[in-house]
Amino acid sequence: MMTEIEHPLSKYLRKAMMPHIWCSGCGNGIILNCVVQAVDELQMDLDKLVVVSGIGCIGRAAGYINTNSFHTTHGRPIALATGVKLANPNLEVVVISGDGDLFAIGGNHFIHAARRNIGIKVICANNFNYGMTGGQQGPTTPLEALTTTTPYGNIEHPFNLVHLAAASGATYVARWTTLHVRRLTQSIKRLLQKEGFGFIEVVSPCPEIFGRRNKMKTGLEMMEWFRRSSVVENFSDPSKAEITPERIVVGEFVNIDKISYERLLHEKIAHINEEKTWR
Amino acid sequence: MSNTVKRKAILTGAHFMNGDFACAEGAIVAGCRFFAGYPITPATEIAERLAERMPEVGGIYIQMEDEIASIAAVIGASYAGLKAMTATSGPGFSLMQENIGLAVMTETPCVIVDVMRGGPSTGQPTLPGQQDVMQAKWGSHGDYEIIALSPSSVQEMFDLTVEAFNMSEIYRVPTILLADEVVGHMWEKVVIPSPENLKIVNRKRPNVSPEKYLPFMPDDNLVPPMACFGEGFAFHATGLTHDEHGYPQTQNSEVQERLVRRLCDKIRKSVDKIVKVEEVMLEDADVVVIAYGIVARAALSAVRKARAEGIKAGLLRPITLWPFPEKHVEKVARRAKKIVVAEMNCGQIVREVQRAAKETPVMFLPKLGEDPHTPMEIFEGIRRNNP
Amino acid sequence: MPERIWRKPLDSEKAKLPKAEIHIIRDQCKGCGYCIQYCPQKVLEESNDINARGVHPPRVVDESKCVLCSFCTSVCPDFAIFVIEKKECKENVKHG
Amino acid sequence: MVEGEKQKLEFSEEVRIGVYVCHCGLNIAGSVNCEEVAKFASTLPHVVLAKDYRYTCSDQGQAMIKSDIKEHKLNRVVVASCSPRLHEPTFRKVCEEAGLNKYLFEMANIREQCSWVHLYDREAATEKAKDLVKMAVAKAALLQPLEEIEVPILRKALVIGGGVAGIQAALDLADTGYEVYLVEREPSIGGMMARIDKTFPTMDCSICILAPKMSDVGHHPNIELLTNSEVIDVKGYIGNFHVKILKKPRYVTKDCSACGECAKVCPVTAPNEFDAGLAIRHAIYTPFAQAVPATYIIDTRLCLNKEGIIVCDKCIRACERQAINFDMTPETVEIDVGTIIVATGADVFDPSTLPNYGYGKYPNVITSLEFERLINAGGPSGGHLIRPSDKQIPKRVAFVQCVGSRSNRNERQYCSNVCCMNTIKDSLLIKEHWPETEIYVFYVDIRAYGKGFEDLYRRAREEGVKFIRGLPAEIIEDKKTRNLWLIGENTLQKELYKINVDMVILSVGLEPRKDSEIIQRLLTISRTQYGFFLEAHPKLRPVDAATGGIFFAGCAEAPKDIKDSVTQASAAAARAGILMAKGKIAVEAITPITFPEKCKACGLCTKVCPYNALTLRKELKRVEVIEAACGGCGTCAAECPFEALTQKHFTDEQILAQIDAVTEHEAHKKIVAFCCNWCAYAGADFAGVSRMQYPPDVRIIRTMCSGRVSPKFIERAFARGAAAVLVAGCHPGDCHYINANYQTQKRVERFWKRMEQLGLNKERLQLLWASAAEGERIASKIREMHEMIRKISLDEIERTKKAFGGG
Repeated sequence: MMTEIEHPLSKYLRKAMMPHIWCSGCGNGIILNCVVQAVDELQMDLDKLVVVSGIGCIGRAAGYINTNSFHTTHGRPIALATGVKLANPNLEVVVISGDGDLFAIGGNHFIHAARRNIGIKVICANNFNYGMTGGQQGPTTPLEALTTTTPYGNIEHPFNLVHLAAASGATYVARWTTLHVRRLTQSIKRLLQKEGFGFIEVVSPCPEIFGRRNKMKTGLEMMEWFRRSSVVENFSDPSKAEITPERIVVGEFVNIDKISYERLLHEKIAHINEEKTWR
Repeated sequence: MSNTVKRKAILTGAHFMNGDFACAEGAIVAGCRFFAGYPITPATEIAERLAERMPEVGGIYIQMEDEIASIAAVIGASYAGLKAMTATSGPGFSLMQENIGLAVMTETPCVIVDVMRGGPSTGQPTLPGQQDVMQAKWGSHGDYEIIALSPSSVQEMFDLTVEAFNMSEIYRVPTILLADEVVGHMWEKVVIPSPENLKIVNRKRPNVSPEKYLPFMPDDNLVPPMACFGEGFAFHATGLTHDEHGYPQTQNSEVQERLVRRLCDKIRKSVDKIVKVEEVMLEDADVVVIAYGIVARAALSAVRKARAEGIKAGLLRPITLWPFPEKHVEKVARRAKKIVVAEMNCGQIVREVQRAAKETPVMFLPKLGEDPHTPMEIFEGIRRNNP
Repeated sequence: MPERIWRKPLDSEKAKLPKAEIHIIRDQCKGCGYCIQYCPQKVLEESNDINARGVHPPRVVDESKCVLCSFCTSVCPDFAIFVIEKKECKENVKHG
Repeated sequence: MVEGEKQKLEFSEEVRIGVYVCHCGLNIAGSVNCEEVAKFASTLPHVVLAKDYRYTCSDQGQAMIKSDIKEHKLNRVVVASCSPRLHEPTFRKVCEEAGLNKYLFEMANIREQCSWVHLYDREAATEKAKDLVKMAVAKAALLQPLEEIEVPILRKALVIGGGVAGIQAALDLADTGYEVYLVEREPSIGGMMARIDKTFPTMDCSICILAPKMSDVGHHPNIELLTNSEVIDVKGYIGNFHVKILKKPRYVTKDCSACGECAKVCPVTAPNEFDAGLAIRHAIYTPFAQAVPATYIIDTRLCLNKEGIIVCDKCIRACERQAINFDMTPETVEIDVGTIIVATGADVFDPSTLPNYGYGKYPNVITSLEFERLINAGGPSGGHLIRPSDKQIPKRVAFVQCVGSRSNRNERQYCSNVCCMNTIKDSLLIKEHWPETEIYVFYVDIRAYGKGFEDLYRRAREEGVKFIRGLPAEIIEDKKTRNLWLIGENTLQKELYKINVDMVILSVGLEPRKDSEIIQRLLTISRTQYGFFLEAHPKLRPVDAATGGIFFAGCAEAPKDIKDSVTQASAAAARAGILMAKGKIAVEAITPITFPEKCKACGLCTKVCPYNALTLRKELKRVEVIEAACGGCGTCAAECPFEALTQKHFTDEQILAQIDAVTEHEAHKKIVAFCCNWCAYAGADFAGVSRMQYPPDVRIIRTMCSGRVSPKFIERAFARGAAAVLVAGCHPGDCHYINANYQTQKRVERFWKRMEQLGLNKERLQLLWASAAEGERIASKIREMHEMIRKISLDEIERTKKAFGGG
């Protein structure tokens, strides 16, 4: 075992916080890995990067990345990030959070931030349930799935997150699984370079909490599900991209150019501050 | 003709405006450059005024999707280096409570204006109340200290807004301006002083290198110097119990003890520096009226009338409601025979008064709905309790 | 082109690839097995030893088969494995 | 005849038939008494004039017919000569020029199907010839003038195969101004020629002369190049083909600048097919430096990235222009073209199937193709001829000829045409670089027939290349030195040789593409017995396929060298150009005619039509014919139970009349055969051309497709006492009318059942599948049936007659 050499990405992590709290086979670590890889490839200035997260397993991600980070209350990372981004538009503000945090308790903030097209970048770890609280049903739990609060099978229809994001006006919408690490990393790079509100859903294994109740005892079994069912269909219709056991459509769904809220706002401020004289 | 001449940040001079506008001007004078809010009576005019004024001073105004988002954005903006504020009333104030707790835990300088109306629930949006006093202190879960100021004039809406910002910057604590509908909507003369006559305080910045910087390591006044995002001090903030590094310590009771105690002590140990009261004719007063906000103005004329009738009455007006001016009440209680408390609720600050007044009997004049107490009502209270 | 191809190409050695040096941070591994499962060259396998977290970290079966695609590095949720190019000079380094 | 008479009354004018019996020099007259046949013809009903003539197809012969038509008011013409597949167009033209509708002409095939196959039985041949003429006359009496409809010809061409032949054809057509789609299966065009070092006899650098043409293709505004693509479906007919092409993804976009950085970092390698496996390539690669398009390609079987999961992204990172896209998917391109040129080339023989030569076992035994890559400066050894075993330059080299050619061992009796000269060229190349090298060439015959070939051969001999007649029986390897012993007989000196060399080069032959049958099926064209594509006529239509609008170029048709391939390509382009220049073509008037009054709108015909050219109009109680779509197989006519439709020019009456003519005398000695125009009838012609001999019992009635053969024809034949009936068509899957011959099979099988039920010997009805190349198959079938009918008793014949309501 050679440990005298450091992991190439360790400089992006807060050593004091490592190892992370996530279970064996949890996809959050892979998402974190891809995010820092993307940051590394873009040679981003860590002082200009702010990572905001909410409550839930992935919420800890903010603390793990060695940059400006804020771990907010449940459901509010987007709202808080909005304040950060407007207060200092030069900061690259990334929200990393879970499906429950962003789309149940925080759903309203998501759609409004997308509508405003505020320049924050949202990366959602979709693990189909509330992991940290022990596996309750959530806004992305598949129909008939078993969770601690749907012991007889889930009867709620899950959100199709990419459809929701696209419909709300996001300028960049993509979905990958934690097995698509290369594409995810490149996708995150594109996301970070985009103006306006961007969103990536990462379908992520939660073997310990969700998987074992749904015939996928290990992370490998969940990853194999992703391998079997995922099809890359770039720019296909997000409304047809519901996640089913048979089919997980991944790819870039939206990548458009739209002027961001903060740019409009600061242009307006500049505009009304120049003396107007009338002929 | 050029009609849109840009206004300065500080409109030095005398103005005739309402309380909400004065509050907005106070914010701008104090250096607030970020406002996030959501329309609600009777605080809406603050948002309206700032929507117009912020751009003029290069500040940000944004209307969020709700009050939860508003306070969250305020915290974010403050961490990004701007003085930030939101304004609301009872229902919105309730929604903000969780994140006020976050602001306390992350020691975020920010100002929350609550222009109180009649509650509970939707209550009486257009009528005054003083029913959020206790919520201001205890509204969020967990143990903490906070600062709340109570203006009783349009001038004070201006002055105390500036003061609120100064306090929150000094102590890194969310500071609440507990106004009421009358003060908010009332039109009066306001004098905005010239810059040199204004005291503006800014948060203390770290004087160590980023490597040495511990974001939650307090100075001797128990308040940690504050770096902002994007300044090179990559640091972590969290609502979880955290150590001086800002790193979560969810299993460590010793850290919890240290953190929560400090959050309380940084206010408690500075009470004398924080607390402000107005004392009128207290030297020889047998009957001391204690009132705040708009009620204090009726109380003052009641005291004057009583003196004219030969009753030794006096007025103690807490300008700082939280931390509560306990020492001042004790002091007057020692020589006064009776204390009369008038507030627009079923008894909130009166409990604090009773606690501080010890044996001195405290008589309570509650008032609910429509208008504040009239001077006669309070005068009656004084007369009846004159020994 | 359908001719039968059976010879070792004459210039095979021309395609010499950089040698890989696989590093496994034993006690950081949580034993998910992703690196083992998804290595295209099947360079890794589960080891018998038990690390600080009570799991079997992977071990290198045949480092020479590694083509440095570094998928293991990217798919590891625990930052417990990475691959670097072997400096031909320091052949003496020992690894697991 | 009775039938015929009735029919005749329906046409107003009197039928006046002129019969011409051709001697064809001695080709016919050699074994048929033409005067007698002519005399006989003059006795037949409606025949107003019968002549025999030496060369009827000559100008004089044609002039004679024309003047007769005028002079004798002939309104039907019968020529008894060669196969209608050869000269029917000639004589039809004659009739037209004489103002006679060309459909009033009929032909009796007394050469391919009579004189040539009965060379030694003049009497029987003459009798048969009479019968054939009688049949023709009987049919002629019932012929009707017909108008042809014209179909437009799209001015676009498809060229399948991007070797030198395909390239030439595409360029010629494109330069003429036609839009061309060039489809190549490999990642680059260039084919075999791109892999060869030098060309004979001029010794110029192969790729140097090819590369410019390749890039011309790449840049030509009129050429759409589809590489890495395959034709997967072809529908339609001459002038109007609808083609589906599967364009397989390259995973590299057009943005590729071919800088090669990607290949440098690609961690996986494999032998490069282009270099015959002697050099490596990466999973992302370009087959060779001059490839067109230059765009790289990813071999997904090799690449580590599977199922949309990118495991290795080295190439993506290396590509500055971000031209790599793993999300490309196969797309199906649909095009419409008027003509198709098949230039699919040939494969090389795999010598490892000849264990005695040790290829695949002995490293220093290589093929001539491997030699080309070794001697090529751009090849794996940088142009150094080295032995694979030790990379040493050999001092003694042997070439072995005819490996996979001219051999009965592996059904490749044919000569591959190029190997002799290629070896001579190769030997000179060796001498040029390493003059000291001892070179032996073991051959059967050296064929240096072409321009400049003999000079090259002489030069080789002068340079000291030793030519030894007699292939080695075996090659043995010396385990230590890896040298090779060649052991065999020098058939000139009649002595054994045992020669030791450092390296052996097997001069491998060419063979048809392993997957030729796919193209064959898609285009419904035929192949020779060896599997190369069959031209419409070996002499007069050497680049046309039997199927209209389709042409051949290069080795797909037969092994040939570069020069011949290019020549043929230009010829094919010219032939296709002729069609497209016209822009329209008349379709033979052999489409169905319907008799609505008889139609019950049962829809059976619409079900069997391979072209969906019939639409059922239930409300009108009739079917409608889309003539342009009709292929003219006539299977609808065979299917209709109500005689509500028949095929023009092959009407029930006409065919029945032919049957009646055959069966008028000595029916019990005769075999009535129905042969489809494209395979069986052509096969019978081929038997004649090859002078295959078979008994004269058979009388062949030509239909366009065996699917035309209605059960009532067979009935009629038996009812009139025929000894046997043969129905012959294309092999299943090769049907010229897509699948009409499946109907043939159904009908014959049904008829067999009937015969069984009637207690008849069903052997008397035979079904044969034979390609145009399988003359022998047809000949032997006839021999077999000849034996069979001799055993049939007269009363069995009688029973059969009764069973089918005959007199």
